[in-house]
Amino acid sequence: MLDSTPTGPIAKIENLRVEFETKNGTVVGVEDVSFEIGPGETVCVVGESGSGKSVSSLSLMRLIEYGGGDIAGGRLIFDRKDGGEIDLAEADQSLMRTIRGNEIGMIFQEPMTALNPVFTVGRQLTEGLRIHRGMSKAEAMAEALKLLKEVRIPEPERRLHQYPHELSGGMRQRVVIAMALACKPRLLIADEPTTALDVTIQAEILALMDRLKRETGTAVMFITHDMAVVAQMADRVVVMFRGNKVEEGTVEEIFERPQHPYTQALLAAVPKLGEMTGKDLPEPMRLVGQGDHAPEPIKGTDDVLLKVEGLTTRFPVKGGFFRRTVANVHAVEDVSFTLNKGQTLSLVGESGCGKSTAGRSILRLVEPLMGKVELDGKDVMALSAAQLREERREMQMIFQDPFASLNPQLPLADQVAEPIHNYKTETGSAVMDKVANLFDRVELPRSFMRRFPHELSGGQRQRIAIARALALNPKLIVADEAVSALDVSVQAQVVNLMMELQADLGLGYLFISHDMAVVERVSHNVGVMYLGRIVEIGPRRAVFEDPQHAYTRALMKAVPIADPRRRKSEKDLNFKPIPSPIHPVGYAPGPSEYREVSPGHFVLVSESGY
Amino acid sequence: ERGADGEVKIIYWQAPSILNPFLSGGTKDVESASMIVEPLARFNAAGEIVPWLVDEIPTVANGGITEDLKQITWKITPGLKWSDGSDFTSEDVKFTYEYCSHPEGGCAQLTKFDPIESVETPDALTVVVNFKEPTPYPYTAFVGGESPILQKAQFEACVGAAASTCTEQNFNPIGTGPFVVDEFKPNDVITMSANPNYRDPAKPAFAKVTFKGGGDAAAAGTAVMETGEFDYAWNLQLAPDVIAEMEAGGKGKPVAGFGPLLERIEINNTNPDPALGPDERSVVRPHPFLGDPAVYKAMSMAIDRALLVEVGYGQAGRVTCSWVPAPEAFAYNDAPGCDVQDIEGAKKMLDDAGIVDTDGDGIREKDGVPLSILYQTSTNAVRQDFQALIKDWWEQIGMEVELRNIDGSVFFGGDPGSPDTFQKFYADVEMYANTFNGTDPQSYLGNRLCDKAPTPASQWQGENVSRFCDPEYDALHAELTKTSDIAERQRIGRELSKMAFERGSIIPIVHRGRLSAHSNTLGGVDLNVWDSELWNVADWYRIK
Amino acid sequence: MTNSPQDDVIVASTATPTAIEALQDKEPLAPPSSRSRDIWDQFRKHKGAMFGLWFLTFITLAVLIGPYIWQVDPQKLDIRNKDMRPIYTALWDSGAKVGWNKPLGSDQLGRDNLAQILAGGRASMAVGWAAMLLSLLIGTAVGVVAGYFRKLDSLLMRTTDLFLALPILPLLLLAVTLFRQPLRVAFGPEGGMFVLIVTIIAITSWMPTARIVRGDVLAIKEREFVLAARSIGTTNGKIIRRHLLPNVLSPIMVSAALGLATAIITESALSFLGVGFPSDFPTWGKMLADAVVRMERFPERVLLPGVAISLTVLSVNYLGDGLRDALDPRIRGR
Amino acid sequence: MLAFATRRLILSIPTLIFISFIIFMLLQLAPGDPMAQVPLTVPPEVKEKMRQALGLGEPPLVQYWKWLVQVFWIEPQVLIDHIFGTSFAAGDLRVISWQTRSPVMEIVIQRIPQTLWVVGVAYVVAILIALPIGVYSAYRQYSVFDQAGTFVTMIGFSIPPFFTGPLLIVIFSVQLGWFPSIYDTTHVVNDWESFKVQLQQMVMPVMVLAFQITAQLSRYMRASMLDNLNQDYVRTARAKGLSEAVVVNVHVLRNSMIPVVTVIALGIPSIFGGAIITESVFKVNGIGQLLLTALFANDLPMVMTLTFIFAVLIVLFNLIADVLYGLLDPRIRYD
Ligand SMILES: Nc1ncnc2c1ncn2[C@@H]1O[C@H](COP(=O)(O)OP(=O)(O)OP(=O)(O)O)[C@@H](O)[C@H]1O
Ligand SMILES: Nc1ncnc2c1ncn2[C@@H]1O[C@H](COP(=O)(O)OP(=O)(O)OP(=O)(O)O)[C@@H](O)[C@H]1O
Ligand SMILES: [Mg+2]
Ligand SMILES: [Mg+2]
Repeated sequence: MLDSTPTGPIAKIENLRVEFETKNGTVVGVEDVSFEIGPGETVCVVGESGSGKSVSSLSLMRLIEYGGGDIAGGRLIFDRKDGGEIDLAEADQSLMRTIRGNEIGMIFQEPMTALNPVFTVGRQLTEGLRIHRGMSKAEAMAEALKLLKEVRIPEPERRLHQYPHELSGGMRQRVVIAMALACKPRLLIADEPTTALDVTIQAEILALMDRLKRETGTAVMFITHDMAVVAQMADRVVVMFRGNKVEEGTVEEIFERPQHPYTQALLAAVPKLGEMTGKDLPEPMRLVGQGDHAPEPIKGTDDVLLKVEGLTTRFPVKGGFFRRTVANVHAVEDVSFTLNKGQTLSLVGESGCGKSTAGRSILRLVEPLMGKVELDGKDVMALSAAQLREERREMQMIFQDPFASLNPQLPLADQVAEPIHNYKTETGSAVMDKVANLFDRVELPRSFMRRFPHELSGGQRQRIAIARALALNPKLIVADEAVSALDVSVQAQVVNLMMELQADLGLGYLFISHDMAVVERVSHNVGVMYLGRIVEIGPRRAVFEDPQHAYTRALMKAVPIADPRRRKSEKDLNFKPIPSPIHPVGYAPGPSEYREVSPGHFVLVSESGY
Repeated sequence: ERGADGEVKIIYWQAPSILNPFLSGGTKDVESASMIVEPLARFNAAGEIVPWLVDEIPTVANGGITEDLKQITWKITPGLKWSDGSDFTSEDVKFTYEYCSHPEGGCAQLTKFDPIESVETPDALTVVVNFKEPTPYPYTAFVGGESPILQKAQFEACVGAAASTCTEQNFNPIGTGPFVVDEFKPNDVITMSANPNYRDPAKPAFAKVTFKGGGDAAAAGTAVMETGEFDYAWNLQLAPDVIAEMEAGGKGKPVAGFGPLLERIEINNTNPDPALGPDERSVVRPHPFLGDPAVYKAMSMAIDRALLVEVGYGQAGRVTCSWVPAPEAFAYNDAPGCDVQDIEGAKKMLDDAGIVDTDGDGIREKDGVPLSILYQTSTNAVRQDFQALIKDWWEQIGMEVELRNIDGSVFFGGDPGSPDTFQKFYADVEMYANTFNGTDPQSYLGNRLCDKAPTPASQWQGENVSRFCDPEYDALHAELTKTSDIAERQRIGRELSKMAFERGSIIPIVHRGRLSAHSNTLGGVDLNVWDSELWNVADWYRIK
Repeated sequence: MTNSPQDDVIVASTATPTAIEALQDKEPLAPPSSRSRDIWDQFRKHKGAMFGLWFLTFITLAVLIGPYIWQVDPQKLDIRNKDMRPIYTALWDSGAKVGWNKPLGSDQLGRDNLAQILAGGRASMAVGWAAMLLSLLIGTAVGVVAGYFRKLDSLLMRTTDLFLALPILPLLLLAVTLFRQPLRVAFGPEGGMFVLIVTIIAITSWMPTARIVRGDVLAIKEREFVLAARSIGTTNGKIIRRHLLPNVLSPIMVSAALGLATAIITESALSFLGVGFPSDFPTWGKMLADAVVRMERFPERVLLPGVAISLTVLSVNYLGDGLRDALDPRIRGR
Repeated sequence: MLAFATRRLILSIPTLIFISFIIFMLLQLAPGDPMAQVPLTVPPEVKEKMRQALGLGEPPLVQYWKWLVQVFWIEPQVLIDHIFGTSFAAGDLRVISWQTRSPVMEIVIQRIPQTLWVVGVAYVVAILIALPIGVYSAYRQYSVFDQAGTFVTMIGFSIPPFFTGPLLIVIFSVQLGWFPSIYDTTHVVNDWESFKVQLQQMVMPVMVLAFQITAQLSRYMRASMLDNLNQDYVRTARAKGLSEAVVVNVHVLRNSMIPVVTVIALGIPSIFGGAIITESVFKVNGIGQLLLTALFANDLPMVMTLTFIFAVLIVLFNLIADVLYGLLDPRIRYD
């Protein structure tokens, strides 16, 4: 495509306005957006959730009509392969059908749901080819295989005949990319293609897209809200805010000289890996508008709050005629650590490595197979059901998904009051006073007390979850991906809130996350998990600045940095697929043995599977 | 000419389930089987006994019955053939006796054969029946649709306990009748064709019969009189206005005939209070007020029988106060005031007896017990209308009436575990219809003897459901069993009917006829209520 | 900008107002509205549901209050005025036997059709509601328990199979035998029969509800808020009551609508088959069954109860549809 | 999958035995008497004899045991004999109906064609009508078609068959004379003419039944389509440039059919169970009518066997529905 006229842009959006007719009147999804995408260029569109990024891209595909939207104004100029320019906003759907998938390809936000669950990968890949290229079934299959090889899926022949659910998230996203690229489109729209993925897989996908773009010269419109990804990918950046474009510029301009206050605020809220280099203790972020009082490091204490030894949790896999256990998922394998009062221990690692299970096992929300858990000197494992319930006052949990962890049918105040009622720590009108205090504590207006979860934004909901966890004055809070689902700006606020509470109340956090940058910001100690084991654990500074285990290093390398001048190249990346944690019954893995590299910094020396 | 008129289609809204009448006794089964198997003698439409497979009816006069009334001799018409071509002989008749009287066979017509001591076959065409006791009326066994003759060769292996395993035989009996079974689908449909060996070479006129079962009376009526899909519909128990409307369809017409079927209200002579417990019922504890003649007479007077007939049966009903409404000579027809309603008279009668409303609730009391009754019957549209009307009248004379209708299969079933059977009679009055076979009511009149009352000891079996017990009645009935003079028998019969009515056992309401319908093109129908309706199906023909 | 002071804590005062705005949580624009109000607002938009509500209210009021206005005893026979036609037949057939004393005509025994429709409606509606509620109760209880407690699941689901196979007629007859007398003593002849019929209809119709509820509970049980509830020490009973039940409400609502319909139809089918209330106790089903044979001459006698049954069932169905939409916070939020 | 199915099948045997026991006891306890249909002219002693001949005198447990043996041991032998011409069951007592004194199974087999013709065809017709209606009204949600479809299907659901049945008879048989009001079970279809006759007599019962079934199925179909139309993969399919027909009729339909197919499978037992009221209104003497008459005649072996067959079908089709779900949805794997 390099021979096509390099002069004009491939796509030009002019004063786009998109409206939705809803039952409550007209909602404006995009108010006024204009930008263009040149050949071979990557334009990143950034902005927080709901700012209209997806709506813009769907308008370009004219798919917005199927979602109930209507292009109320503006022009969408597209330069077709054979030269002519057309206004997509005026084109009719049958013309659009020849353009979609053929000249414009699109990668969607959710790899988990973007594929039809009941058709094989091969079938879904070949559909577009057969329509737009008029290929026979066999030809299309051959071409699909080529595409899969191009996106470097392992064992591509086998994948063709598999169903989407049999593929991991990363592989699915590759299939979606292959599908979008199938007909060699001139413009590729990627709508948050990596948001749902692990860092390592994200790094690979980003590298893959970069390479494909360079090889084919396709123009890319890349939508994301992750500034680190922008720094990695973009040539130019368009910043959107509540349906409007607020700023546009080259990636360097945007990162180094942001003009619009929103862009400034956004960048300030982005945690950057390496920002904490040289500091021993975590400290809250400085947010735009927060004034100049310096963030104070949080020290914590040296008293042991939680001591975990040899924690092992396995899930049985049932099978055979009598539904006996035939194998076990070794989710957590011989994990030991200690957490001090007022401090934060983070567990990081890829999806499926057992972080959540470890957290839940400590609270005995899943029953561990063996191991010792001591909370403030009390043996949690030995407690009876009634005692355990009593002990839960001391340990609480915040979950990843603020949408899922609140009951949609209950008013917020009732949800926060529930633990109080459960343990009768307060009675009568004192309950609502306490709830009101908690709302104050998490900085939500008291007027929210009578509202329902769906009336709140994600960040606000997560604060409700925090308030609920605080209701019983626990000593330990297990925060399982508590900020992963939030927009960066909101994430920063919630992180700061949590740290502030820690400083004030002396809470101990077990912070579970796969986001290395956030972990760097909040932790006193970090444990890196791989395949159910902790492969490296120690003070945050030691682990981040001097990673010892091969896996830790690979992980660090994969994290994108929100700085366009520190891009990673594909050759740095080298990941092995994670082996299965399922082992037959009777398989007894060896104990975890560690080497102390520096005071408190341990590295696994026994076989970890990596 | 045989088979010249093609097909005739008959619909019975109750579907026949078996073609061996000895194993079922249900009307639908008896009548469907009557086209195939035949008895030695039948009753005709007038209720007279006519020879069928014999040359003449044996009587004392012609020497067929001995003077001591203990033996009857039947002479089979020579040359009769079964439908499979074999000869019809006295052995078959004897076999039929053996078949039905076998104690394990569960024969439904056992009563007909019970009085027989033995059956002898001096030759192939002569049957001699010996009775255990003198039998003034010997025309029960081998007479009428209920006791036809089975072929010995076919049923030989089916005697006793084996009876119910002989599906093939029970579904496809070989007979002497005008038709033979082609296919029998139990509870659904029978297809038949003309019997090639039928004794009259010119009959039957129809080559095929389709005998459909199932549905309801209204649908059957519609199919014959309105849509003309069928030629003959049996027993249309429908309100007269409904029948009239169907008749307006113009494709067929109803015909009615009267047998001894009587719709009646039985009066409970014992105290049915369930609180008394079952054993108390066997001690005949008098009913608190129904034993008072003033009460039951007033109840009878309050009923407008003419209106009931008009509402419920139309041309298929007649006003009567006789327990035995037919044959005419047995009927007690001169009951005073039977055909008029007299509410005022009834009230006065109660007043005179001192049964008045003492506590002002509108309900009279006798000795402090309010005249509050439970009135039960089986589930059936006409009966429910009757219930509503009668309730209304009785309430007018100061009684309180609660209605209950019970599913027929429970009400008429004899399940001793159920409180709702008509024999148990846990109610004050109950309504149903009953009749008897043939033309002689002797055993039917025995239904009000003291020892026929159902009790726990008898598993609640017994015909005297009203638990009427009157020594004079018992004595009079004993006299009947010894009398053979016809006129005298008729007089005693009338007297017994009258006693049952006047002494508070029964309130007869309607003499019910059988109403069937046939298509306008079906000829030869002669409605017979004394025997199977299809008794003369061999004579049916298509009007062209 | 909000005026609540707490909102400003993180993003304090110095930077430009736009920046503050950018980082601030959006508050819902509308003032907090009560949930019932939301539900009603959403419900109102469903035309069918509004029709259903309107008709159901109408028919309920009619059968409740009607008999006080139209004070004719539905069981009162008036043989002289039998077979009257509804008053409107006079419009096209001047010879028809009509009269204002019997506005909807009378039946073959002269009972007033209007009074019967009203009284029959009372019975049918009462049976429908009671049986529906009871069946809902059983179905929900079984469904929730089966879904929530794994151990009981297969036992309860097999029990469900058992009940699916139970024939209703013998069951009813058996129940009549066993319980009619004690119930008659306790509730009177009609009340006793009512209790019996309601119970039998309920215990033969709860199975679909149980299945649906179980499926939903199985899914909701895996949602994080249930785990969250457990982690804050909520007992099983409370989890079921506060967290599971409200979230399975919408399928229950739909079952309720269908259940009411099924119960009314089942009752009428029982009347049609002749096992049901005492014969002089009118219900819509019985009126319909009695009138079928005279359908051609007196079409109103089938049409009145028939249309009453159908419209009631129809409006209940629509009502259920609307309620489901209104109760689903996802739809309501939109 | 196979192991799953076999395991469930084997587990269902004790379930079924238990169900049969409960039903048996229920029927035993229920009032009513097979002699109720015998005229009152037959005296009680004779009726008692007849009861004895039916084996009614034995204790219930013995009767139940006999029935179990007959159903689980002798009837299968009869089947084998019938297929292979062997004679295992010769002389053994089969389950005998009290009304007809003939083996229950033979009557059942006799009735199945009627029921399948009418109820089965109605089911098929209903599926063929309901699915397109459901698909289209979901695709055009809130359109006139959708609203009208909803209304009509709701009406279909809310009118009981004992109302529509006689109504149709009055209109089409009595007034117009187009179709017979009484179904002819002896009719044999062997050429075009007779097929037309068969069609004519099937029209009304099929219409009544199909109306009801259509109502339910199309509601399910619509709901399921609506669930799937908003899924991400639909957008992906569109983004590939597929035509709407392919998007809806291939991608969405295939996913939406998964729950609907299982609903359809769960409804199949009711086909064999017959449609009691519709069958008796149109005199289609099928299984439903058989059960009804058997009930009213208190023919316990017949009722028992029919209910039991019904229970077997319910359990079986529950299993089939689960298996189908697994087959249609590649995400679900048993074991
Ligand atoms: N189908 C719809 N109906 C009504 N409003 C819609 C619809 N789709 C999107 N919107 C509105 O349009 C606005 C922009 O949404 P859009 O999906 O483009 O956000 P986004 O920037 O892609 O967010 P995210 O990062 O969460 O994907 C939002 O305010 C949303 O509420
Ligand atoms: N209830 C369960 N039954 C069976 N296996 C389970 C269960 N829960 C988790 N697992 C398995 O245990 C392993 C660890 O899961 P876990 O949820 O702890 O991972 P994680 O590190 O939290 O991943 P993520 O980042 O995706 O949340 C995974 O292989 C998972 O499939
Ligand atoms: Mg988006
Ligand atoms: Mg996790």
